[in-house]
Amino acid sequence: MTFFFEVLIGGLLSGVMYSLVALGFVLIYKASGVFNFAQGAMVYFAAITFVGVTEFDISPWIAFPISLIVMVVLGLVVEKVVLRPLVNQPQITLFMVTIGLAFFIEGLAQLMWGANVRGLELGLQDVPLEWVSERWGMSISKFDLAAAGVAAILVTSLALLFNRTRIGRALRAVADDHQAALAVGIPLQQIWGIVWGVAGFVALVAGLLWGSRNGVQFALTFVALKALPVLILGGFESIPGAIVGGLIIGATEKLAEVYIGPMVGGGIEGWFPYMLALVFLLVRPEGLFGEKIIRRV
Amino acid sequence: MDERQDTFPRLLLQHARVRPEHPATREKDLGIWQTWSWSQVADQVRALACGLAADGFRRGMHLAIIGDNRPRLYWSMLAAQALGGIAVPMYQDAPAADFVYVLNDAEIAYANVEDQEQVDKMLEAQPQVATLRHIYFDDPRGLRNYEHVSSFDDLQARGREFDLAHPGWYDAEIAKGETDDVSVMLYTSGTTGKPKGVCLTHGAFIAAGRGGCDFDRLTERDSILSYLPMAWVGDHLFSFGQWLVAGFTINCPESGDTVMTDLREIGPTYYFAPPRVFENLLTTVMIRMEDAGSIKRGLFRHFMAVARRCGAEILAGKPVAAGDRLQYWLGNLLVYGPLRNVLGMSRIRIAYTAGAAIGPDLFRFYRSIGINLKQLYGQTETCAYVCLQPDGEVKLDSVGKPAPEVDLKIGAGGEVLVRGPMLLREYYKRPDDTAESIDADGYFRTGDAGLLDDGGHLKIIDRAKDVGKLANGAMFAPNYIENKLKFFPHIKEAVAFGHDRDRVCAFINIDMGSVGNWAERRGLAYSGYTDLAQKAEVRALIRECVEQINAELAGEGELADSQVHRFLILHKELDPDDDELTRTRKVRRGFVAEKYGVLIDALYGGKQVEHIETLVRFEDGRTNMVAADLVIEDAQTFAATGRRAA
Amino acid sequence: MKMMMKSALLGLTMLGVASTAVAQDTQFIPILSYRVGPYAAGGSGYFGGAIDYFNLVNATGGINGVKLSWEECETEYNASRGVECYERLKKKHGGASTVEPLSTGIAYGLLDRVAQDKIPMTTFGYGSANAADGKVFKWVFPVGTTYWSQAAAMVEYLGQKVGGLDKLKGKKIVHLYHDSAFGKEPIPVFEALAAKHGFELIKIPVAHPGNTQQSQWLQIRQAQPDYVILWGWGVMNPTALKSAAKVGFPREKMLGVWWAGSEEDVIPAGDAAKGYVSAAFSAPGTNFPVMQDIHKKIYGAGKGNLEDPTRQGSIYHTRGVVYGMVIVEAIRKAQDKFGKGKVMTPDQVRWGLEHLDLSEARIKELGAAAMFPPIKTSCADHEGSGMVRFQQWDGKGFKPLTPFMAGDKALVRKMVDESAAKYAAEKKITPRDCSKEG
Amino acid sequence: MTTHERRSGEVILRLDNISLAFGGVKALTDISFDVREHEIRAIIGPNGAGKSSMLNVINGVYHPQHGTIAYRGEVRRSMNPHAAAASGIARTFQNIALFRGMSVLDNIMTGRNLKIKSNFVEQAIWIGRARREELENRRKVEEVIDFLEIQHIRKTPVGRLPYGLQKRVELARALAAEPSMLLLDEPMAGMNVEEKQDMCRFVLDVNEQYGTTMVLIEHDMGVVMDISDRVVVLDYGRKIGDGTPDEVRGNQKVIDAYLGVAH
Amino acid sequence: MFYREAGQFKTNYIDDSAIFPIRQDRIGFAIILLLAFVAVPLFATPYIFSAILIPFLILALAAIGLNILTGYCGQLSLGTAAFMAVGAFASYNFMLRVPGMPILLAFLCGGVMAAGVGIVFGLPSLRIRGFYLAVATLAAQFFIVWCLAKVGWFSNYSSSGVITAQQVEILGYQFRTPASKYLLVLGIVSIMALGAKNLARSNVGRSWMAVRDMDIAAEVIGIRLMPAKLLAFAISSFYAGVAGALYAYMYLGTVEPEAYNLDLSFRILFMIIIGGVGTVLGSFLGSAFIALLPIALSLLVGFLENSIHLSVSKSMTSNLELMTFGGLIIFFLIVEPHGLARLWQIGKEKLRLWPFPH
Repeated sequence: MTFFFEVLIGGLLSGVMYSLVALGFVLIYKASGVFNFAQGAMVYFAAITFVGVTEFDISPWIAFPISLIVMVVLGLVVEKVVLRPLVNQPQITLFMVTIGLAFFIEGLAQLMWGANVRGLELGLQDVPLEWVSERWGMSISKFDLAAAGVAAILVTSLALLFNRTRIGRALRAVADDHQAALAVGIPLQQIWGIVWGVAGFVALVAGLLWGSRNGVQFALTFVALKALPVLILGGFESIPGAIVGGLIIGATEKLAEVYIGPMVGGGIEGWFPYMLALVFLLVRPEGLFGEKIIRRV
Repeated sequence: MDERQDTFPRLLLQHARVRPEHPATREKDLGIWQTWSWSQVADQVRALACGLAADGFRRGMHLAIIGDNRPRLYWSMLAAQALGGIAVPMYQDAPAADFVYVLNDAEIAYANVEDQEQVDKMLEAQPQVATLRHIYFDDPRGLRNYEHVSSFDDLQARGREFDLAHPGWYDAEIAKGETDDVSVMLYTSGTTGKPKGVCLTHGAFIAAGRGGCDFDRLTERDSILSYLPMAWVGDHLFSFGQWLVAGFTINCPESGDTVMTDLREIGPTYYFAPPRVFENLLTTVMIRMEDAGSIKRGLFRHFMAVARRCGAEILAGKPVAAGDRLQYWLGNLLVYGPLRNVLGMSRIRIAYTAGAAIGPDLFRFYRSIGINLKQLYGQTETCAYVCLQPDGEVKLDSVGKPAPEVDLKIGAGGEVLVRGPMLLREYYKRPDDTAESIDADGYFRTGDAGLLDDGGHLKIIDRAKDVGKLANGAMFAPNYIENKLKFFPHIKEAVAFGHDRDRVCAFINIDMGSVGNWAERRGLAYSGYTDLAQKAEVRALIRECVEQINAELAGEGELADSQVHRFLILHKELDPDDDELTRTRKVRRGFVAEKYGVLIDALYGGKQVEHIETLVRFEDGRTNMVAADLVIEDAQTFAATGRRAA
Repeated sequence: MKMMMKSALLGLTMLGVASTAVAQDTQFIPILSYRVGPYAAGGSGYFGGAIDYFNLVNATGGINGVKLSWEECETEYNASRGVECYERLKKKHGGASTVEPLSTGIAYGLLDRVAQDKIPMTTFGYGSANAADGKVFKWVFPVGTTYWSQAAAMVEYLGQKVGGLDKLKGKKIVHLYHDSAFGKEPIPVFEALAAKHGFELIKIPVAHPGNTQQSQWLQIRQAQPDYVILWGWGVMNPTALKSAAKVGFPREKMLGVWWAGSEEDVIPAGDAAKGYVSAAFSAPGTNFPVMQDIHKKIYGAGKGNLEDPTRQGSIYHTRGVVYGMVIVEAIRKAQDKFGKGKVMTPDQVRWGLEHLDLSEARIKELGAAAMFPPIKTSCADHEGSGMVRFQQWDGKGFKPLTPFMAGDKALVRKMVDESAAKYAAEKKITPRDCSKEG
Repeated sequence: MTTHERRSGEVILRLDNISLAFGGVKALTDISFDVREHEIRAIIGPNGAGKSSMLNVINGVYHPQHGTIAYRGEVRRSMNPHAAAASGIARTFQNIALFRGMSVLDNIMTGRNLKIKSNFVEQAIWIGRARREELENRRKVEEVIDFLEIQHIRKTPVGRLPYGLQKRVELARALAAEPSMLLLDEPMAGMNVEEKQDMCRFVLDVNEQYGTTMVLIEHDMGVVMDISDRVVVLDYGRKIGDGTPDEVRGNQKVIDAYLGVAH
Repeated sequence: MFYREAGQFKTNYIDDSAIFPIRQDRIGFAIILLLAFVAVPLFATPYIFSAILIPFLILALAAIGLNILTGYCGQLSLGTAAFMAVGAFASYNFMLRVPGMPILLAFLCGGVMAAGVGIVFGLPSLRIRGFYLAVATLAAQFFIVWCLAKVGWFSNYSSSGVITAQQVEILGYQFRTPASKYLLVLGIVSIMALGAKNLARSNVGRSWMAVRDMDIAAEVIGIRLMPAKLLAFAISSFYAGVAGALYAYMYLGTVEPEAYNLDLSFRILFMIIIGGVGTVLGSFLGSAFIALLPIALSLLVGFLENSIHLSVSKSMTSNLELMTFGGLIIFFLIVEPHGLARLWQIGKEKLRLWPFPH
């Protein structure tokens, strides 16, 4: 039983990491209807920029704001140069353009900082919490806990941003109905700019956490793939969905790998979350937090 | 088998024998070009004729044909003729009231009409037409619950039964036909008075058709789009007479809206249109080119200039400098060819225009882009067959040489007189008129004033009776002036006055499409025709045109005095519905002069502005009052230059 | 749009024009490299090393006067693009002498093609192990070591660690592998050896790309194995090390395949990698005379291929240099037979690869003593060595633990022959009779 | 029009006590009415009265919670769209529901999908039965095109057409199915006078020519009173009137709820 | 400009609904076919065959498959490569296990197997739509590739899960040379493209488009959504399956399941987006674009290096290539979001109306 909980808790904690990435997707999708496949590339770009900056013997405390500025600028440029000309195009076109964008950002990242694999130490050891191991014989990673904390802070602040500020209200209005938002005078493009900036920030946070965990390397772009089932489960437009979806995916995929994996030869983590999300959708097509859709004629 | 080919039914049988599988008639229907071969047409006509016979149609009777160009309406004419009857096609857009006179005049008992619209008109006219008993329709749509009318399908079904029951009857009826029998009666709209039925024989139309076919070497491989009113002599000559003589294919468009598309699809080799169609086409070309990119426009302008320089000459086979020839070849590749293609004219071998004078620029335009456009001259009374322009001898200001078998001379007062096999037999039930129009030598008085030039080409100046004299005795040919004005794309109609007056004044109708477009490009807002017509800018635009023809007239000898001194732009478009124009869109000069007398007085009285109110009748019979204050413009005139004719 | 079409057209017309300044009398070697994408770090190091060595050979007079030439083509580690690169380069500059795709997927795509085109392909330390059977795979050379030899050597090493192979009995060994052809390749050997020596083999796959291994490591912790063999690739390796640290599994008891044994694999794991052991078919370092030469003559002249010169002597770089040396030696060998100072045909190069005899002495002459094991290939044996050495990461660099050593070669050879025979049967290939080969 | 006699026949559709709700929102409450063969039956009522929902119930897009639908004697709890189409019910929509990526012709051809028997393999090979069917159906469709006078736009993508023509194309698509009952949801909404006249003519022509039963929602009272045989009046999801145009016109409830307010 | 359509009229519905109703198009297409079947085999080099034309054609076929599903039926899929893998592995096993199996039949069976799998993974489309469905198809992508790698039977228990395509032989003729392989692929692709075009212009295709454009309206006129969508999944997967088999047999030879990875799925999706969604032509144009662009770019870079002796590092040029590729895709989608086929169509319209602008 201890083992079960250990797997469960470990899964939940790694689920938080998925949620972090999913959050970037949700923000952009909510505000502009773009399914931003380049989010993974942005995560990589953010992390490698941070590491690249620190390589000039710059303290991480300065490197962070520098990277943040870079990411926000990147987000703004993307919004202005790539997405603005494509307003009102079908979603699939916007989706494709972000794949192109992903290639571009990946190339740019490697061009700027080289393809070398780097380590990233945030001063957090990814080792078990001793008192937990001693008391319950479970290994709960300090790092994962810290990451969960960061994610919690991030989500809370985003929630505050969305619910308490003028910008946030505008954001929500835009998410609900672009045309109506435009009609009441909300500067749509400004909002989109802000959202892309915020998405850049989220990408940086995710990049730092994932980077310090697996090293800063190209494979960071793959974390996007981990976020997709979270998105289906939680819904493309729901921030709580991203969080809860991440937790569910994280926990179930670990449990599945541990308990089902050995029966079928293992390695099922690659597809299990997708299958789970798929099955879930079949039962509830509107997603976790979506409202039941009545299709009007 | 009867080997004589001197009546239309016999010609039909001949084609069915000689080229049974060759397409005779096509109609765009249900999205595709339904095709009937000559043998099928013969079969259809046989069924129609027998059906009519079964219903009591007999030799000498008149069969009314009313509707758009539909294969079965053309076949109906043949069916009537096969029985020794006479086809009487009528203008399909006339209101029921207009039909009453003609139906009564021709003692119509049988009418073959197109659709519900025409059936309704017949039924409306029926109470006033005692003779009218049988109405047949082609398109059954909406006629399901009508009583006492019958569909073509039923008619043909009855015909087939009748044919079975009376074997040999049909062939015998055809055999009874004589070439001097009247085959068709076409009503001339008549610029004055009530329409007259022109009785034309098989022989006349066959002669006219054969003459034209030989002249232009038309064969069964040619094809033509039949889209002009069937009641018009031109359509009857081209889509019926020549069709049966040469055995080529006639193509009926899907509907009035799709004529241009259908023209493009069929790509006829032989084409006929009155000048206004060519004019509209050119206007559309120019308007559409306005929207093209600058490169394309530049290209177009350049090559059109090349074409103007040498296109007509190349078409006429005259020597042209090698550089121009090369440029023209390039232009043909890049502009003329594609242009002919989009107009649906790439396959045209011969195109004719007639019915009114055509502007030299317009005429030259088509010839210069490689379309062999020619003029012909003729009247309803002459089967539209008097003069033709031979290939290679096309002069812009003449209507060509007398056609084969036509004997032409200029009579008193410059009137053109003609004699030949194509002449009418008589005006139906109007011996006086007949006697008046054919002189003792058998010459028909065309009523046109014209002159023959050195090459034997006929040049038409005006209607003979319209040619008047100014107060100073100088010749006044209003049509001539009006046509000059109408050659400007901005001017749609013009009416010139001057007989027995000291100077010439005119009414003008602007062309809504052309001037409207012109106004839009200048950001000129307007609410409708009346408003647009009275804009100062528009008046200035028209004044320029008027002054331009004044300059031209100044160089034309005797006509120099006919320069237009004053004009006004009418507040409404002249309209056949208001009786201001004939159905063929000729101005009823006297009627207009009377109706707008107040305006004429204003023109000659020196007034600057005149108020006018006019009742306008719409197609559906409603009326409306249009009122406006018309500003009268003075145009600059020029001193006579050029030689003064003797 | 118009511009783009124009440039595309321009590009196409260049197909014909894009000849290079490379002279015809050089030995041409196509380089199917990958310098972008997830494996860019490895690709740039490896091919950088090879090119550095080729430059060194050219700078010191070539192979008996014959200069080497090469042209690079970016494959992005993608099979389809790799095939295109191969097809593009194979006929250039007088024809490719030999090809090395450094990618399992591309190697598979080239398998039939090289046989058809008669161009020898080397697969240094990867690819299908049965290709070591030269009777069936005439044109493929897994020179040095195959995965199977490596697996056998790993078991040998673990046997040594526990104090003899017989002591392996009852031990638990986890095979933590990348869930792909690569990771599954050694399983037959492990299974055979497990049966032979009586240890328990626990196979735990990691789904590509392997950037989360929480569950696998929890399973490992649960199983409490004695050793974990890490058969990973790319991001899977640092993740494994980090996850091991997370569950507290000692890194010293982790034994990595050589593709899990480069700086790129351990640096991202930071401190978590300390103590980790991996296999290697070459030794890293800058102290070898040949590396010194490269440093002086090539980097000194500013012609080094590595963008980051500090990567000289790194694992991938030295592997690339070793690859370069073996190819050059094969060509030299061929020249010995077919004419010194001449450009060798691909078939002659193949002969050279098949008759490699790099003794310790020869290796020393090359300035690479102990950098790689002696290699002696033959018609039947395209591997030629099967020796591996083990090294340990101390946080700064890999320190050698053992000399080059081999595992149960007889067993491996038997399995290679069986597997190759099966392949030959399926493909309807008649194996060569090596007794008749010169 | 000379003869305008309608042949209203037997009751072919009867709706009994239909109630429909979305979540807690009641769209229709206890509605009963019938439709006779060949008649033109209008449903009128202010905005939000539940008119479109009524049509959606008839052809099975919505499933009512209570009540029964009897069509041609068969009594059901609810329809489903396919069964409705298969039994000859066609319809048009309030907001044009054309297939925007297709040409006019293709749109109308989809209306004949139920008549096609060939399978996809035959269609992929495009010979034999598949081609024959395609041509037969094309002919039928051309008749509809001819009937509705849209020959000139046959090959135009529907997205490029003006509103009025799109409505006509939608009617054509419904007619292509040769329906025995046609549900028209505001066929004349947003049209100018001339277009309305045309549409009226088409509706009457269809009714007359093919004897198609029509259930029609329309706002233009003039049109409704002119062309319909019987009228149902809905207000807030309840039926408040039913009868001939004259009867309805005289109904006080109707006048209060609708006529008095709207005009 | 080159169109001379006047006089090309249709007297029956067969001609009117022909694939190429305009004579000039027919001539143009005939020339292209002639070039492809005769001129290219005569003049192309083995490199062009085996590195450019064969993959181009095979991927175009896969793109047609995806276009059927995504372009015509409106169901976005990211799992095309997995269905290709099914086709490849199924064909391999049919060849392996059924004695005397003709290779073409094996391809067909491979396609049919893929169709079956496609139907299974198409089932969710009845409940979910749009991006949700797209991400759901990722489940197919990952699961199928995993399955093929995991279950030894599929690869005949090859130790590494790799299959080696058998020799392709039809009626005793062995397809060994690049030119012969090219011709075989071209033949198969041409026939299947024709089939797709026929489907698209008949009832099945219209039903798909109806479902795509407005599913409720489609249902109301009697189109059953489930069969329509599942048929689209089946046929799409069939095309992908055959393409996958060709990819293994005519292109790579020896493949691991990983060759059919997500990257390939994305590449094929790119093809139809860049080429033009909902057109068969677009599949070819897109395939040409995506397959040739990287090659063209790398040749261009090579040319620049050689001609102006740019001595930039290879990784820099490689990265620039990647960026240019991404950048061009972005640029392209901005300039013409409806793809090359639309561009071609617009151009053609212009030529037909020349000299008029519209």
